[in-house]
Amino acid sequence: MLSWIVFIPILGMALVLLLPDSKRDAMRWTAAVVTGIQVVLAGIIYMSFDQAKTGINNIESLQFVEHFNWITVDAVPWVGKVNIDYFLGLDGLSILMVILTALIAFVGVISSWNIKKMVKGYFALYLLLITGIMGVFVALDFFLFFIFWEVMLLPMYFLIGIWGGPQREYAAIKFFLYTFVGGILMLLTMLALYFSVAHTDPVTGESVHTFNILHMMNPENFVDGGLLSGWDTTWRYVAWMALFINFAIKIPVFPFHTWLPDAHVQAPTPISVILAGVLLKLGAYGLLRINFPILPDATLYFGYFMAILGMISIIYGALCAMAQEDFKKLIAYSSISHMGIVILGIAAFNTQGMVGGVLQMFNHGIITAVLFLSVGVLYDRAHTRGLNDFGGMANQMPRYTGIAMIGMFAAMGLPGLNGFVSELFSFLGAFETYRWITIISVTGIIITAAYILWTIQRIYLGEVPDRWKELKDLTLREYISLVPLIILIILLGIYPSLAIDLINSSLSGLVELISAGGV
Amino acid sequence: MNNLLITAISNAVLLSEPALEHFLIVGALLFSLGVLAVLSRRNVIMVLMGVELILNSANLNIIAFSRFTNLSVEGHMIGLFVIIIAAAEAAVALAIVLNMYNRHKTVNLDEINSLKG
Amino acid sequence: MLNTLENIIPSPVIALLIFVALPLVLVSIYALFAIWMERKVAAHIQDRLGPMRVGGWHGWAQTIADMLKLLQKEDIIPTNASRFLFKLAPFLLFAASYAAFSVIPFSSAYIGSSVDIGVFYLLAITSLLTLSVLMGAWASNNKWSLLGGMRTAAQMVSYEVPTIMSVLSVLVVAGSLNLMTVTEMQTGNTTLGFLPDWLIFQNPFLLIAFVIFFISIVAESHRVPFDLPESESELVAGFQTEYSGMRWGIFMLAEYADMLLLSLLGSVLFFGGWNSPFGEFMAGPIWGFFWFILKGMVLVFVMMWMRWTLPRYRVDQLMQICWGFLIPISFVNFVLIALWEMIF
Amino acid sequence: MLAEFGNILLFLIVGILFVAMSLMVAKFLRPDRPNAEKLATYECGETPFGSARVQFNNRFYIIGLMFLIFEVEILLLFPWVMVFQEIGWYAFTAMIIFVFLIFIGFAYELGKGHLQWDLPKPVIPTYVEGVGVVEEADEEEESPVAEPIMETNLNPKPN
Amino acid sequence: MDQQILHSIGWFYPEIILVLTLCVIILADIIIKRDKMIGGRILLGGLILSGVAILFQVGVNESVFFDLVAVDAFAVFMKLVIIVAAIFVVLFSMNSAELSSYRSRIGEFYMMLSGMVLGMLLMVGATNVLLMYLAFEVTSISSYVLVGFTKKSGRSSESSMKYIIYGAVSSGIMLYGLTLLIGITGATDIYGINETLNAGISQPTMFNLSIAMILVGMGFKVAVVPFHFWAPDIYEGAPFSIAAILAVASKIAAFGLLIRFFSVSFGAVETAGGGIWEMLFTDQIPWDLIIGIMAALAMIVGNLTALMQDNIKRMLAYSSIAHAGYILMGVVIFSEQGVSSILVYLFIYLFMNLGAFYTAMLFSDSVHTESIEGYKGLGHRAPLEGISMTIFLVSLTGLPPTGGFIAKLYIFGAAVNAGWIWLVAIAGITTVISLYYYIRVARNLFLFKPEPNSEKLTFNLKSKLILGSLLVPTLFLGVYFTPLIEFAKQSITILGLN
Repeated sequence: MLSWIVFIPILGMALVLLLPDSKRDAMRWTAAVVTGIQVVLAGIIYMSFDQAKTGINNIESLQFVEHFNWITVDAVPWVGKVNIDYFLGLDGLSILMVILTALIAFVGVISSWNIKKMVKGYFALYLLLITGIMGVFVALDFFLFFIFWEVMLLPMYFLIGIWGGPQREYAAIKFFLYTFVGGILMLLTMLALYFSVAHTDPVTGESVHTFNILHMMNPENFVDGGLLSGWDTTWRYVAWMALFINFAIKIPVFPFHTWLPDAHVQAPTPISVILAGVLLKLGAYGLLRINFPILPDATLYFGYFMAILGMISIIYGALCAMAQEDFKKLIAYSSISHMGIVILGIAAFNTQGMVGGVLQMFNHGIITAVLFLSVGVLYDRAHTRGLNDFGGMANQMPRYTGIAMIGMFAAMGLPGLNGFVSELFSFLGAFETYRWITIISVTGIIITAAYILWTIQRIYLGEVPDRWKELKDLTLREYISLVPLIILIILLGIYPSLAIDLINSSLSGLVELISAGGV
Repeated sequence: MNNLLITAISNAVLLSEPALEHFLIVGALLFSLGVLAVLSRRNVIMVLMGVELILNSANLNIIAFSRFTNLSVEGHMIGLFVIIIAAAEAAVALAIVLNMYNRHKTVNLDEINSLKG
Repeated sequence: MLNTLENIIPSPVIALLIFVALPLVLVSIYALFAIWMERKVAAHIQDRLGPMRVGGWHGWAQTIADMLKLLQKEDIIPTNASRFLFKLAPFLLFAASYAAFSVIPFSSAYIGSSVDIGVFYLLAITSLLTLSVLMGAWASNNKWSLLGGMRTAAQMVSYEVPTIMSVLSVLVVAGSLNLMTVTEMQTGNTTLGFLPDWLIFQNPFLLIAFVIFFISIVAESHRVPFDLPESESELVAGFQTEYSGMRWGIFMLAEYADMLLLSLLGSVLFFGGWNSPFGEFMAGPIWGFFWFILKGMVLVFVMMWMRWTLPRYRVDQLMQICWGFLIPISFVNFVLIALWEMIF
Repeated sequence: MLAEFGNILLFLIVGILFVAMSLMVAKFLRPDRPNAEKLATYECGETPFGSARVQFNNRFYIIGLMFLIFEVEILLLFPWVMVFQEIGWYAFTAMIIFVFLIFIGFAYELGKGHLQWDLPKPVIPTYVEGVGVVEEADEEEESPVAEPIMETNLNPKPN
Repeated sequence: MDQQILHSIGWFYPEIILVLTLCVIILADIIIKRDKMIGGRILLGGLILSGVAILFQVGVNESVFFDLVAVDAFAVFMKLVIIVAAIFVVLFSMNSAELSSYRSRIGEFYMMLSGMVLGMLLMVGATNVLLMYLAFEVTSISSYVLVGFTKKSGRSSESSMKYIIYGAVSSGIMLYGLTLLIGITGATDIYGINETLNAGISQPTMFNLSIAMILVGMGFKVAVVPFHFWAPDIYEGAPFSIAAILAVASKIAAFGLLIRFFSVSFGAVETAGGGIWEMLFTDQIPWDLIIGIMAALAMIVGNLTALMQDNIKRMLAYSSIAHAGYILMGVVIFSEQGVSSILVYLFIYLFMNLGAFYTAMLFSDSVHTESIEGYKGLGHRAPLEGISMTIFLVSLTGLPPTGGFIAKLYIFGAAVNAGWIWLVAIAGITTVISLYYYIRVARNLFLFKPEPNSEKLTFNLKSKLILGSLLVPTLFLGVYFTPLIEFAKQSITILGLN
């Protein structure tokens, strides 16, 4: 099941590559069908998902597991066997992300319908990208995780670099370099972990170094004398930091965020959607999947640090967003702000905060997709994104405005929409652990409200400038991409348990695991 | 008797029978001179002569070792091959220098600098 | 020989010096004689008489007179010449040429230095001749000289290859680099029952080797028909153009010494050195010396003979003979001789 | 053994001494009255021009290089000659292989004509309508050696 | 003795075949006048035959010709890699436009090439100092000529002259060091050297001096800082195919020589756990640290300088210097793990670097420029080649799922496990730097529009096949590499490392 959902885009890619250059529609339809299948598969997974199972570090309670040896080398006993598994699995941590990815990928395909330039290359790279993302969310072997992680880089580079805006090269290489730095850090930490962890095979009884993330979570598996063995050692802190930087770049957290506005602004709309909707979640997901359970001691040690970074991101992102003239850049900075909430939430180390954080990841993915799509709608028609260039769109394009406003309000955290629930949970959880930091952070919400309302006022209210009199309202294709997301926003706002129930037990398990790190 | 003469001459020159050290010292001197030539000369031919000096110093070393230590005939063998290699290298080097002269009309290393970066 | 000398002469050092200077006497006398002989041979071949006045019988003292003349001639070093190299060249030339004599066994009792690497040494030191000729030529700073020098160098190095290959062919049979040993091997009178036991008769391919050897040494000592380096008609004596007086005399001397040296080498390698052609008859150190010099002189005579018989080759023909003809044949011949040795 | 080498040294010394002595004797006997004309470089009576250190045909270098290769090969044959009779067929085979390899290289040189002393090609003047007589240079072929680099044409040519 | 010789010849077929190939090429070149490329085809056949002969040596452990040459798993691995590289280079050269104007003497090219390959085969098998030096020089001298093969170009002649001067000096220095080592130990085969050294080093100063000098020579051949300065000039001047073989096969052979020499000569018999460097710590000179610094410098200098290059050959030259640094990390560790990761790296490096050179050659031949700036928009004009080049460069960077990632993973892993964290950190940082200049090429290929009236570039089927046979291993080794790792591990058991 998971293999299918991961690799079906690769099949689609092969199909797209085999099609002759002229059959552009066939390529689009292939991509749409492939991602559609993914959505269906995600739906099936959602249906058959057992909410009670914890997952995280317990192989029995993981679901949809696919586990077999991929690469085994046992010729010479230098460091035991080399063991790389093909290990996919799903638990509460990843289920939401998988669903989100499937959904956003589909929406992305729909909104890339009007891509004209090199359609074949575009969809091939797009599908490759989706494989990478989906793979990261379900991989439970660190090696596999890393491979999927890096697979995303190149397609993203070209997608921004070829189909992007005027400054696309700069943005693309910046994105590439930032993430690659993180990748190298992760690679080194991964190697250090690999040589520190040895799993005793229950059948043969021999001790084998392993990339299996679940084995890494068990403190007993750390071998004597390994670089990362022990508890609260400097090397463990260094390793945690290296991993954190990698993930923080992806999230992005305050000092590592500078690639984001460039990449967002330059990327074509569907890619922005993918970038903000899914790619950013990879960072937070990685923290939860790798940093927290494998290095719980270091995680606790750096708790305040994370919370403070989260706080800075929230406020700094919001303030920056307020200062933007460019609609897309504004959303980009708002993403930083919202992802700050995620960091703050998961840094709380209690179930409430964690649930808030993970839910915020999902919600933000949907909200920000809506926002980027609405920018795209505007940009497609007006070919500008300047906030001051518009006005009175509510009169000119009322349906569009309605949908966009729902997204805006959700981003603002209006009760009844999904953003409110996750933010509330995050702040509640964080408040227990870091009182003052949370209090300061909450001011970020006010700033958010300020810039969003100001944006609404600048774009949708007021008089319609003459030159925009010709603008048409939404097309069918745009409806198809926007409406499902809007429905989700409202649905989760009203009935958040749909999502919370999925993740609750897993996150409780994770919290327990981390609390053990304090011992 | 003429051994006497040889001894007298060698006494006058070296004050002792030549021993391993003397050969090694000469070898080291030759080597240094060779390196010096390579580093300081700008004429290709001179540099190549420096290279020959280096090779010959190594040769002297190995022959001396083979005379004074238990290295026996292997040292001589190496010496022979080094001569051959040196000759082959010189042959190729001269051909290349010739070709280079045809292209650049100079054998001065400082003036040959079209490749840079 | 040395012991005898030491017995006669009180000081061992002087005895040694005399010992090593003996070939010098031979070389000087030979040179004087050979120059005279060359003139006579030339004259007689051309149906003339040659020098007849100085001395008496057939003008035998002519060369001595020439030498005295040379001694009195002004020594000119051109302004443009590189003085040091210009002066060094004759020294090097003659010293190298003379030092090569040290390994030639003049008789069973006399060999200057019986080192085990005799032939190797000889071939090595004669390479200095090329160097010194080129040195003199370059130092003269004269176009003719340089051209002649370059030709000499090219010719000498080219023909050195067949020379050495034919020498090596002999050594395959002889199995020693010491010329004394090589000569001693040829003592006796057994080949085919009647021929002297000289190497040239021991192996049919050695005859070919000798032909190659002879052609090559004629070229090595740049004599007609291979005398391009100093071809007087085009190059005004080639590398010697700027030399005059005794310096030139030294060049001449060295050239004749070279000729003798190579002839003697040929006689050692192919004709039994100091061995008598008649087995035990007329053998012994003194007779040995006689036979040895005789054999050498015969070869020298043949060279002179050729000089006045054959025309000069062109430079391309000269090179073609060497590279296209002598060298391949000498290699094949070398292999065949080795094969013959293996089988018989 | 060393003494035998000493003898060789003495031979060298005697040779040098002989030259020195004869030059010395000549020095006492000969006149010494140089003048500018006498000291000038001899060029068949003409006033000498230019430097004599001219460049030469590449041929000479090629010959030199070839000689180097062959000398080196011969150098390897010398030790072989000494032990050939003791070792027997194995040594013979080894030599055959060795000589064969060298010979193949040599055959290549011969076959490609790299050892041909190139003769000057006569330039045949042709008449071209409207232009007159032109001396048409041959099409530049790729010479087996690098192009001749003669500044002064001193290529030794047959008469 | 005859018995021993005959026995040895039995394990010497690959080399013998190459020598015969050389002879046949020479004869064919004289006899067959019409078909100029016959030499290339003969060499190709000879290389394949030789490769087959090597395959017969798998699993053998013999020391032939009186301990002159070892035929063991390590040598077999290295030889195979070299032969594969050589086959590709011959194919390149047959497709190269650069060389086509030298048709009349292309036979010499293949003669020299076969000589070079012979030298490299001997290099990785040699266990005698004399043969090591001889093989080293055979390789070098052939490559000097090959670099200057396109002699009508001023660049080529200049580079070959620089190469021969640098090469001769460094090999001379190495020879001097070798003579010192021989003198100290009184043995010429590396087993004997090891034996003597194990009994105690009598002359530590001279010993260290000799090691330093030997490192100069080997460092030159693998082009590692500070002996790297020749590489860019020489690669730029040389034809693409020769630059490729210098960057790949010659480097591989030099590493083979280095590994065998160090591991056998300085392997401590008594202190089986001590590793190679144990013995070398005389007078407290930390040779592993010195080599580590060399490696680090190579990575830093190579990658940083590559950033500034516009000529694709120079860029690849600096990148290969950087890669020499990465590989040298394995030498620093010199454990079984380190050396086996070197082998893995070399094997993968073979395909990806050859691929990079090949695609660069194709582009340069068709647009007549070696400037990276001149590659703008070429990806649109030749999509297959452009994508391939991107993949090769990405693989050189070390991104999954390409082979380059596996190579880096193993070598980094070995270094991490051995505790060389600072070295790995530098390696990691420089890898990021390297991304920038590799991706710059991809950027020029794809992120620019081609000139409006430019046509599509077409390449013949043969060149596409060559490309494919380089591309497939590069990608395949990125996802499935078990056999390679196994092979590499088995290959180094013979060295007795731990």
